Amino acid sequence: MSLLQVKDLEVSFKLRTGELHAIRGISFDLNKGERIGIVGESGAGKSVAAFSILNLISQPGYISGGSISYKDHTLSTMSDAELATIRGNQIAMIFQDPMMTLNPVLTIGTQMIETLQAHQKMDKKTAEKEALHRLKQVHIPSPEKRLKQYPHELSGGMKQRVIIAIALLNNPDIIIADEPTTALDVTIQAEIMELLLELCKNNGVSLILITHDLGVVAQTTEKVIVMYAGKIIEQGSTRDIIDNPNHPYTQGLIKALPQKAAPGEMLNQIPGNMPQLDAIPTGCAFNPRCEHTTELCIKTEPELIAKDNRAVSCNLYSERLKHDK
Amino acid sequence: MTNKTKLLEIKNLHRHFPIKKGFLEQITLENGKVTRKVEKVHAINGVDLTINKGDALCVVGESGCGKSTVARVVMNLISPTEGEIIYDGTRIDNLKSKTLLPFRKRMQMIFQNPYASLNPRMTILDTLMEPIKFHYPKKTEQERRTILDDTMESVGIDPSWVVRYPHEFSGGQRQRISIARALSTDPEFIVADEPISALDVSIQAQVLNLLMKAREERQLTFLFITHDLSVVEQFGSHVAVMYLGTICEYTTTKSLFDKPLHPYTQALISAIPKLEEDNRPHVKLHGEVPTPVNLPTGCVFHTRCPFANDRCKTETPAKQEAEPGHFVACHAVDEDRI
Amino acid sequence: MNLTFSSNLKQFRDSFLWHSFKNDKVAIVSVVVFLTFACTAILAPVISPYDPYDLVILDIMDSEIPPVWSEEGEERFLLGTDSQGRDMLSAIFYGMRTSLLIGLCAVILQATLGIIFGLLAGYVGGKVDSFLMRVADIQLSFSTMMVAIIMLAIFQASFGTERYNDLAIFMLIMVIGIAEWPQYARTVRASVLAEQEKEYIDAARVLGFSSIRIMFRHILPNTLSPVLVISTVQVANAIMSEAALSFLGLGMPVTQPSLGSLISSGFEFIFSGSWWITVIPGVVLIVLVLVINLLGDWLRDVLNPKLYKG
Amino acid sequence: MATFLFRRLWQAIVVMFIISILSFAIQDNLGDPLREMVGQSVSEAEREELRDKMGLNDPFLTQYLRFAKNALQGDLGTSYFFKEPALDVILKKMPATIELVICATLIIVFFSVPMGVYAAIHPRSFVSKLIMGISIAGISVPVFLTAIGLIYLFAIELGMMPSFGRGDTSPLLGMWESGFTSWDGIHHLILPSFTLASIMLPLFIRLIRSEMMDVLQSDYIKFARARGLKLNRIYYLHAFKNTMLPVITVGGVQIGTMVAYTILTETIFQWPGMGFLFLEAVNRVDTPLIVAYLIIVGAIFVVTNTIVDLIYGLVNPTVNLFHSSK
Repeated sequence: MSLLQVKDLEVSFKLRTGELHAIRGISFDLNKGERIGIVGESGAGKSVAAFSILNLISQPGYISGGSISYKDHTLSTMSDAELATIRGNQIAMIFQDPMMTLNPVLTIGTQMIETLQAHQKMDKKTAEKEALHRLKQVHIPSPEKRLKQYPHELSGGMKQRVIIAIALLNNPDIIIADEPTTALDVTIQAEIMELLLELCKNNGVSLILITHDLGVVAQTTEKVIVMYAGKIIEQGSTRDIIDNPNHPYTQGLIKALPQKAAPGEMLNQIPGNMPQLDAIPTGCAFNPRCEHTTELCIKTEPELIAKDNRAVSCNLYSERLKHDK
Repeated sequence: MTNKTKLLEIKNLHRHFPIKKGFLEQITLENGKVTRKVEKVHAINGVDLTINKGDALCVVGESGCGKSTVARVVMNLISPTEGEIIYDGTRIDNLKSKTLLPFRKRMQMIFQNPYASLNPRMTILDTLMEPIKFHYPKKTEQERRTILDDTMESVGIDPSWVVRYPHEFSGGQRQRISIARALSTDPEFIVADEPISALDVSIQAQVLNLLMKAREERQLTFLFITHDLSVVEQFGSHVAVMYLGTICEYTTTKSLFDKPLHPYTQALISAIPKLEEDNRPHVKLHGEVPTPVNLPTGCVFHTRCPFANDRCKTETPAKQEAEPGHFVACHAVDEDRI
Repeated sequence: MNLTFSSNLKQFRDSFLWHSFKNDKVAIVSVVVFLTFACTAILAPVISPYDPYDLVILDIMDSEIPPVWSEEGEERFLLGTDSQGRDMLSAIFYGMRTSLLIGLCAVILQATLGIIFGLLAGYVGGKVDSFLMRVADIQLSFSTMMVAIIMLAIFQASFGTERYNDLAIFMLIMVIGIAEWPQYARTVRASVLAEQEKEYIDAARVLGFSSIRIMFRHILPNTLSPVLVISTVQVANAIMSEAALSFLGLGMPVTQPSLGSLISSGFEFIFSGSWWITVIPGVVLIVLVLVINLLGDWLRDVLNPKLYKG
Repeated sequence: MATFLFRRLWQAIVVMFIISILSFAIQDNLGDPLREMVGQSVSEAEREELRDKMGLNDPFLTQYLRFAKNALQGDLGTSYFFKEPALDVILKKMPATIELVICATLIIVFFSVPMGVYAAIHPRSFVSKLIMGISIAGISVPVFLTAIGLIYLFAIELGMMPSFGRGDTSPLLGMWESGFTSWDGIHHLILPSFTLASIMLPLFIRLIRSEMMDVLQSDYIKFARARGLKLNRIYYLHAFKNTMLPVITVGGVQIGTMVAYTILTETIFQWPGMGFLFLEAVNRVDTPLIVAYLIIVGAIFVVTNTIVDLIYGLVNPTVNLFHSSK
């Protein structure tokens, strides 16, 4: 029984001008100590997926279908108060921009101690000791001084380390990291990703990493989900998907990376741009931009077909499968 | 290298920004004495660069290294505290706006954030026609219209877009419009300040190809500012790596990636998350990037450099030509300690 | 050029603005009430039964007659008469006309001064900015009411009350206009500083456009929505300030009553029976100001970028 | 801290200098001091000679310097009407106004904070809609109508409250004539302070509500929820402390408006304070009293702004008041 099961999850936004479906049915599992990456471009719905696990979607979004279960709780139906016992305790989150995540008028110490005391009976003294231990674990220089400092006195990289320490405070089973290093410089990003990887491995914590950077996913995760316009279009082990992707969109994404092109040559680009949530094309959402589009692609929406623990949702692929059989 | 004519020269450029503007805010009462402490952000501390006609110089560095400030000084948006900007033989950083006008036509700029580089209250037609009308006063309405159509066609803008407003377009489409605006005055030199950092991967490829096509078709010279080294390998002919307002390495793109000399450049290259199995030794930097307010003494990189010794802490390394056309400012390279 | 005009019209028709207006009952009611008030004010001379400013026809015998629905009420004076026998209904129509006139003109004066100073302070910055903002801060800390009272006191003292009375309307517009320009200046300056950070202004500079052109063609149009939002609130505040000043005897004279002076003229009678002289114009004033404030709130929600992303 | 105070002192000097120039300019060309002091019968020649003796014909600057020198020693000229030093006249009346302002501020803080916070946390609830309804009505009702309404209801109909005057006061710590000391004094204070508060109360309810709603959308509040903190802690510590920052700054500026409205409130309630005095001085063109009032009100603003900035500096850690050397 895997640790976390997301089944046919749907998330929509109730707007004055009608309903927008940000996520149109996604399913994936997460086992103990496993690291899974969710990749996709902006507007694909990857962040919404991350926030929906702990039901933290900002208004007017809500879970409109499917279920999320963690151990024996079904998170998608739990009330906010019940969920509060799991948030920050068994499942912790790391946000994208460290500059905005910490409360500017409270010290680092207060924000760490309150996270401990929210879930464990602990007096201030022991909580402080535990906070110091975690700060050392994330290699923060002179941790005692940090507890008394305010967020504006720390650099971006340092703040993200504090946030990782906060995520670890209650020994979570799962950490959901929503683009944890996008707002940081590349050298700081390398250090933070390495730290996150090392901590997850040592403490047996499973990680859900949301990012648009294929390189980060390649270095950090074991499984990967590629999302496009609110649906999963490809899923499988990271190495397989990166070395030989099946879905034309994943292939296009990888080929478009400068790393993959000869210096000075034109990059092979994917034409067109991401569909707006209120104007998702019929059939396969990628058909306007795909060079293999056929009549079938425009008419029918492809199924996610699993084969030797990989899955892809593309009409051409499923046709080819039927022929091979 | 020799027959190339110099288009842009940046000589000994310094640029500092006072933190607290008002006289009042600068006064502090320390140990009984009224002292006026003027804290400054040392954005650029001595930069020398030349760009030859037809080249594409990439200036690479992390946030706070001063690369965008260099772009803004070159484009005369801010004036240098010290040093000169020479364009095609004439010094342009101290001209009055009238005498500067002809240069404005020849030098143009592309910006980073597509959602803020277009005036939200103007239609695409006005946004593109305004520079054409301004720089081609003598041309008739019809001639101007053809310039507009050619520019739009060259960046792949659909004529039906002209009536609409910026908020109706995606990031990639807006960046195309902002490139069209820059090309509408038929410039010879373009400064691109991180033109694709705010875009998605698939759109980045489209815009980068667009810039490369424009560079070939119009023999443009580029000053390309970015923090993404993989883009440099694709676009730039020459590269300058900046750290805290100084240039630590300058060479052609090929030799930078073949044999990076400066430890910071090595760290930058090794920090790019590669798709393949990455078993290269990861050059680990330690400590945090110091603030550009009180710069470290000697070599500004010594606080994070794994090879720093006493000499690095006290003496600022001068720029030397370690190999033909490959300049680097580092004692360790000089003493072959790396 | 008509290409863009028709697209503007279409753009407006299905725009977020029109859409949210249609479904917001409060906004519709407020606009309807405001328009009726505005029409009555404009048509005051036509529709009001008497001319309240004509002192000849005032008959002291008709003073303090209650509104028609109470026993001693008379057909002739639907809403009764004031202490000098002036018909309340016509006095209120004319009063509303004066109050609206002062409110709108004062706001136009405030806006022009405020926008120019705000634009200058925001765009030029440096010494100009700190000087203008210092003056604005001092004036704000003194508050508009205090500045208005002091200036009116000086005018009244140096001109003497008779001369002052026939200049009253002009004086009030000047005073409320000058007392409140800092509100506009600070709003415009804030949005100019915000717009200046955006790259389309750098693009305009790089294209060689002159500062004047950038200020008025590029920056100003983008500062209009916050200006529009505070304009409604400022009209409401201006009408209230005028009423308060008239109440203190520094505003409109009793012969040419605005709503405020009507209310103040009825103040001493309120507890001795003829309550309507103060209460009826008071209610009219409150409804007028309330309607404008409601419109201001609706406009702020619609134009507020945060909510706009919806 | 020393730097902060030093800077404030410097700004205070500049502000007081500007106010003194303005007030002197008013005094110079407003009304003729002689007309008040000397009867009609005195001939023009004598008047001219007296003017010379009093130095009224000196150039503007010297007259101003003399005025400033006297002002520094507390001599702001003598009131025509009271024939006493203007400063003393005002200082005698100051306690009444200050107490009124203090009570009004307490009422504002006591009501606007809970109502604004509640309306922000439960925007859809009926009570919040009621609060917002009352507050938008509140800012549309001019203060004198509120006063008339309150007097009519509480004083006339219910007869519970005195409708004017200040009740008996007794000296509190020496020269401060305070109304707090007796029930009658407080009884008289209730209606005027509620009227004075009624101007700002709706403004602050709306301000606190909109600031709090902004804060509740921010990332650090979402992160607080993601850490499973109790809702009350999120609302009343995390969100509340950030909400208060802009409210304190606006509060500082609004104190000016409150002092201005004391003029109106005191006129309606016949409250023997500075505001009422100022209005009478304006009607009587008692220039020295007007000028003295301006200078004292200017001083009050400088002091209150300093206090407000100090409080802001204490609450907002990013403003380092104490120049802790890093």
